[in-house]
Amino acid sequence: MQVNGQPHPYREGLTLHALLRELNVSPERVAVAVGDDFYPGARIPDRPLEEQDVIEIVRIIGGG
Amino acid sequence: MQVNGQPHPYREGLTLHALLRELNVSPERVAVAVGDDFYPGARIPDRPLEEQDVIEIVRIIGGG
Amino acid sequence: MQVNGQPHPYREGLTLHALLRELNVSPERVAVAVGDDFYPGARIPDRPLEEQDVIEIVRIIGGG
Amino acid sequence: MQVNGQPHPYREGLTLHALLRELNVSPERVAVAVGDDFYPGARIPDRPLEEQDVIEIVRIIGGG
Amino acid sequence: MFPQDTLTIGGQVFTSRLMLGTGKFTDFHVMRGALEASGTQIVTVAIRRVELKAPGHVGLLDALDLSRYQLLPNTAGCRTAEEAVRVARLARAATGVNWVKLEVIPDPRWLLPDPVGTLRAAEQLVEEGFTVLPYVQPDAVLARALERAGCATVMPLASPIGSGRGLRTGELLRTVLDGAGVPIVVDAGLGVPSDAAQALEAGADAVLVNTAVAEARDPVGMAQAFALGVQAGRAAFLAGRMAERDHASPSSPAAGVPRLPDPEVPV
Amino acid sequence: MFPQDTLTIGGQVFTSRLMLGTGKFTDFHVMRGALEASGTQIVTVAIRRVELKAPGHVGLLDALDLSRYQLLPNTAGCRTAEEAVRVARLARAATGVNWVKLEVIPDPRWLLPDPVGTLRAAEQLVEEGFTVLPYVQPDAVLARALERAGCATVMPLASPIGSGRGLRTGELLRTVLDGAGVPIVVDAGLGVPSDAAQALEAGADAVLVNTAVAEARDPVGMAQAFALGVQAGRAAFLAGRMAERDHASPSSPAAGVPRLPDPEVPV
Amino acid sequence: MFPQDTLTIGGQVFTSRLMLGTGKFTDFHVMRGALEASGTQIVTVAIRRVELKAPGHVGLLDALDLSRYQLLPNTAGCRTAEEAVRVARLARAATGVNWVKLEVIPDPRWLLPDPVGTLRAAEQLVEEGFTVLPYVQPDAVLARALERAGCATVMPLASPIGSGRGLRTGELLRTVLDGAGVPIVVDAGLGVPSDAAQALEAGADAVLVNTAVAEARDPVGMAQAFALGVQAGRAAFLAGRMAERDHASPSSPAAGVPRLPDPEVPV
Amino acid sequence: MFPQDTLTIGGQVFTSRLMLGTGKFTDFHVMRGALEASGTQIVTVAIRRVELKAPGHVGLLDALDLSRYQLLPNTAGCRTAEEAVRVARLARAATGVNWVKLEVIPDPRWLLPDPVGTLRAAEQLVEEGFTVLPYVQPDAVLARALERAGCATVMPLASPIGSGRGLRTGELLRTVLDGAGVPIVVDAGLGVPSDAAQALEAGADAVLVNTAVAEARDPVGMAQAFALGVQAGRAAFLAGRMAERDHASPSSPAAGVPRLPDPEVPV
Repeated sequence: MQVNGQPHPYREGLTLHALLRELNVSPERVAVAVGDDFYPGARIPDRPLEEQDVIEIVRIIGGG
Repeated sequence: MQVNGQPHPYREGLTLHALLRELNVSPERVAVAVGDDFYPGARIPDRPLEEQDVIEIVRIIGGG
Repeated sequence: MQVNGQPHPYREGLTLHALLRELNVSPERVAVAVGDDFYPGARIPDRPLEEQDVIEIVRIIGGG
Repeated sequence: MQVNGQPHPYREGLTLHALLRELNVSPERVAVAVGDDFYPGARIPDRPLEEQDVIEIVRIIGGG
Repeated sequence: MFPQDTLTIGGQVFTSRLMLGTGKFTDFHVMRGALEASGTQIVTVAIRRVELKAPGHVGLLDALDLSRYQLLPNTAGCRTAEEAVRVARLARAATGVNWVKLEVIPDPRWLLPDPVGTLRAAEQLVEEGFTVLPYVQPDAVLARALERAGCATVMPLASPIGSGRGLRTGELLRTVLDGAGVPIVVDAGLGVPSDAAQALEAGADAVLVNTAVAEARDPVGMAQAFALGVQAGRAAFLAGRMAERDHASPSSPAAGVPRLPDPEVPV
Repeated sequence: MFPQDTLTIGGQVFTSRLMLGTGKFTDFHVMRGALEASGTQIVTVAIRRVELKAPGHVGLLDALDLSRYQLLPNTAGCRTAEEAVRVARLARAATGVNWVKLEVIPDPRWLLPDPVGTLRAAEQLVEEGFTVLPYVQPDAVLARALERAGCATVMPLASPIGSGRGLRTGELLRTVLDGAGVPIVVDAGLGVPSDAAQALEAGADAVLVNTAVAEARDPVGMAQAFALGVQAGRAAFLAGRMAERDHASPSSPAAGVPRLPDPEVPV
Repeated sequence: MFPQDTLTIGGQVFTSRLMLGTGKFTDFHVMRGALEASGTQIVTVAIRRVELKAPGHVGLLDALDLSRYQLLPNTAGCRTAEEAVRVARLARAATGVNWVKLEVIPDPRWLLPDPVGTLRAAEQLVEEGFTVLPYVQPDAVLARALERAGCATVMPLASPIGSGRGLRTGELLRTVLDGAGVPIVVDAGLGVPSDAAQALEAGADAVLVNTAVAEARDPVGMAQAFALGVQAGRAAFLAGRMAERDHASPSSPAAGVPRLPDPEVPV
Repeated sequence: MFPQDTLTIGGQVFTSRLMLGTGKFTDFHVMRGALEASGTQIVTVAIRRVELKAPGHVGLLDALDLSRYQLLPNTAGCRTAEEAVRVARLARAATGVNWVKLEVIPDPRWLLPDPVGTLRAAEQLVEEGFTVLPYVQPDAVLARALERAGCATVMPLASPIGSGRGLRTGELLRTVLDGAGVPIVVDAGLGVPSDAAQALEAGADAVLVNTAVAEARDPVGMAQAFALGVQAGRAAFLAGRMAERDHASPSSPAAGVPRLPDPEVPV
């Protein structure tokens, strides 16, 4: 499993909410992608994850 | 038949050499295209022409 | 006598006020020079003029 | 006595040639001024000097 | 200033012609002051990965009064059309805004955009319903192609991003402006307000500035200076400049000068 | 805008840094509108001979609200120091004002000032109690000499009078500004507000404009545009511009970009 | 001049860095004189339809000593990649030469090339064995893509074709030159030899000129002038220019000046 | 190159239009090589005090083939007319040459000349029989005054001495050139051959270069580069440049292009 470009240990039964909890990420003002599915922070589903998932967790910062 | 962008009267049995003669074009220093076939002036074949042929007869001029 | 760069007929006893009157110049908002004496319109003296006087009568106009 | 902007000890009877000798200046390719008199190196006179003379000894160098 | 003189992008109407970036500011307080002083209505932001396991912190969005500004997320850092499209989708998810400042920049030294990749990404994003503002070199033919692809604006560069070198591409900018069918926003490289005024005087519809404000000694003062420069340039464009002359032409009438009878030879 | 940022000339304090000329306007109504829109506080005028035997007519001074503007009579048209001194005296008599914009211009084609004659006339007029604002080429050594002579400002040209060619003398202007002891007012040749902003950004204290406003399609709009450009340039000068870079510098952080695992080769 | 300093294009070695176009000359005699005076080794020509039923006439090729020049046929007038590929094939048939100056120009007003169409045509022509010299805007990313596609050079424009406006794209040209893997030939818009010298000084490998020579009052003299300008610029590039200074630096030593004891105050 | 195209100064005829300074060279060997490569015929030198009690050493004059060059001693370092006149007299005594490059420079930071002091010194030196070549700012009125005073040339600056910033005073140089009655020699600030070519193309009669050659990585190569640049600029001036266009103008005929029956929409 890959999270934000880094390999991440996968375990059987891991869900997206559980992953965010263990990564200590609060869903406000972030967005999440699992493969080609894109979720606003407020509507992140608690979907089960799979070993080959590519997950992206992003936020807005200052930029030009 | 189209020659240099203009419609040209086609007649049964017309060949490329005959066309050039009737157009008063001497083959030195020109190039000819019949559809996607391109011929240097010195090696223009006397091929038979067909009604839907698109023919281009060009030469080199000054340009930048 | 010279007025504004042009020769002007001089006559015995001519004064500055008389000259302005005959030139139809009202003294408001003009300035007058007689030789090296410079007078605001409001304080133009009625001085006698002499044949060799060089007189300048000017006003303000638009300029950059 | 001043030589090239610096005070220089004057002594009775000092001449220009003597001064150049004691300054170890060979007259080729220099020019000398004593006050407002200007001399090419080849034609420097052995004139007597006076205490208040302002003397300049110059040469040509690279410049733009 | 000119209430009737508005700029419309993606169906939205703006009175300010100065877009501001939010990068490089020392702190949110200075940034907010600069946004305020600039009078901007369109603000760019970037998308970055959350630092995992890092303690939470106040975010940019908390620092912005979102009711006042149209957010314009960018795809800065993306090297390919594919990366840019994905970042645009992440931006939409993160902000709820479907505007995107499209940057496809393979070159790290000059940060110059890829014309082919930018066009391909723009076509994809327009199809997905984004309002696309592509960053490009001042290429009039590419600009027309981006128009046809449905982009909301075209954003040609003045000089390299963050260089502050000013409007060095005026010769090509005029070809982009000539006959443009969408607003042209000059982006990147502007260093001082006169650069912005030049762009507007030439007919550009707006400018985007970030580094020139954020790196000024007084960012708030410089933000106001750019606001004035943009207004000056636009006002001049609307007022119609004088024709240039090769020689001099006196501002005061030539006739009636109180000349002396016989002027000495000058000097 | 910056109430505390004032310009002092000849002991008088001004808040506007834009001087306006009154030549070349189609009518007094447009001229008054332009003066109003420009926010100017210093207005130049010329001295000319009265047309003898001509019917009287409303004069410029009747068209100006003299309570609002410092009049600045010029010596335009004078070819020598002597003519200029005499016209200055006539101007003082006609206006009651002892300010003079000193122009000694022997050359009719380029309208370039005579440095030697200008310096000589300035010395004479200062001695007679005039507040002297000399029009000069951007010559730093001459500028210092005019300072020593007691001039109130120095007014170097941007390009030939009335040409609208803009600030083409920046290389020399910076030498005039460097260490100047009196206000430097860039005069002549400015065509658009960005030209004025450039002068102020470089450190000039003010500019004088006439033809660029009077010959604009909309003189009143252009007067406002120049007012904004001057404010923009001054604000930028006070805020301190960013340092130029040779290369690019990203406005958005380089780290944390949501890259794709294996980016295709761009393009 | 620098026998060891050669330019290699498509495997051929040249000592001249000036390419000349053959358009717009009043007659073949002047054209031949200009080619001679320029010292050029690469000459561009165009392909046009034979006027049907027109009397035969001496052709350009009869007027050129083909043993001395590398012919470079162009695709001028082509609006699309397809037209350009076809004209390149006709040119090869007409000349026996497989070099082509690739022009894909949809825009009649500014004659600016289409980056996408140019790249597509270049890929096709390289595959067909042509030596491809594409005419482009100064876009560094596109230039790298054309390199990867196998083009023999990249030919960025200085300003619009035939405008004689000079090197107005220097800001972008430097990004094209930076790290280029093929010779960069500045084409279009050069008006005088100093323009050409600037391009070579900046690191360009060659220039192409046509209108500036053909429309000069004395085309033969101007051809020689450009030859000298190109040599000057190349020699300067090889010699390594001095570093610019912001201030002055005396050329003569500061010490030892025969000063007067007590200098008067200057002026 | 143009044997018939000669430059006459002070009654002497020259074929080279490049004057070279001898300052700042690392050694006499390099200096001689540069003089040789430049083809110059006029060489500037400075006057300095002999170091008293210092051991004798080979002097500059021993290093120069005086039969080939017109020496042009300068008054560099002089702050006033009086100092300059005195140094000119010393120079004449030291060299036997009555030419002088007149420099009256009170300002140490920008090394700008004093117009009034320069004119006064020029009048004095002309009276004493000197051939006077004054260094000045590009002031057309001062230039005419120096002509009337009998100067042999006028030498306006391109940018500050030794800065290598190039021809930044073109706007004023054109006014100096317009109607000049003596040769105009552009001096100071030229950095690369294209700068020199620009000056000659504009109508200048010659240029003087020192730092740009002496501080080049390869001074001999750069000297040759400047020689070529000066020849290029002069040849272009004589050949008459094309007229600039605002838009594009094709170099190849518009008619007869082998178009495809139905071109696709470009891009």
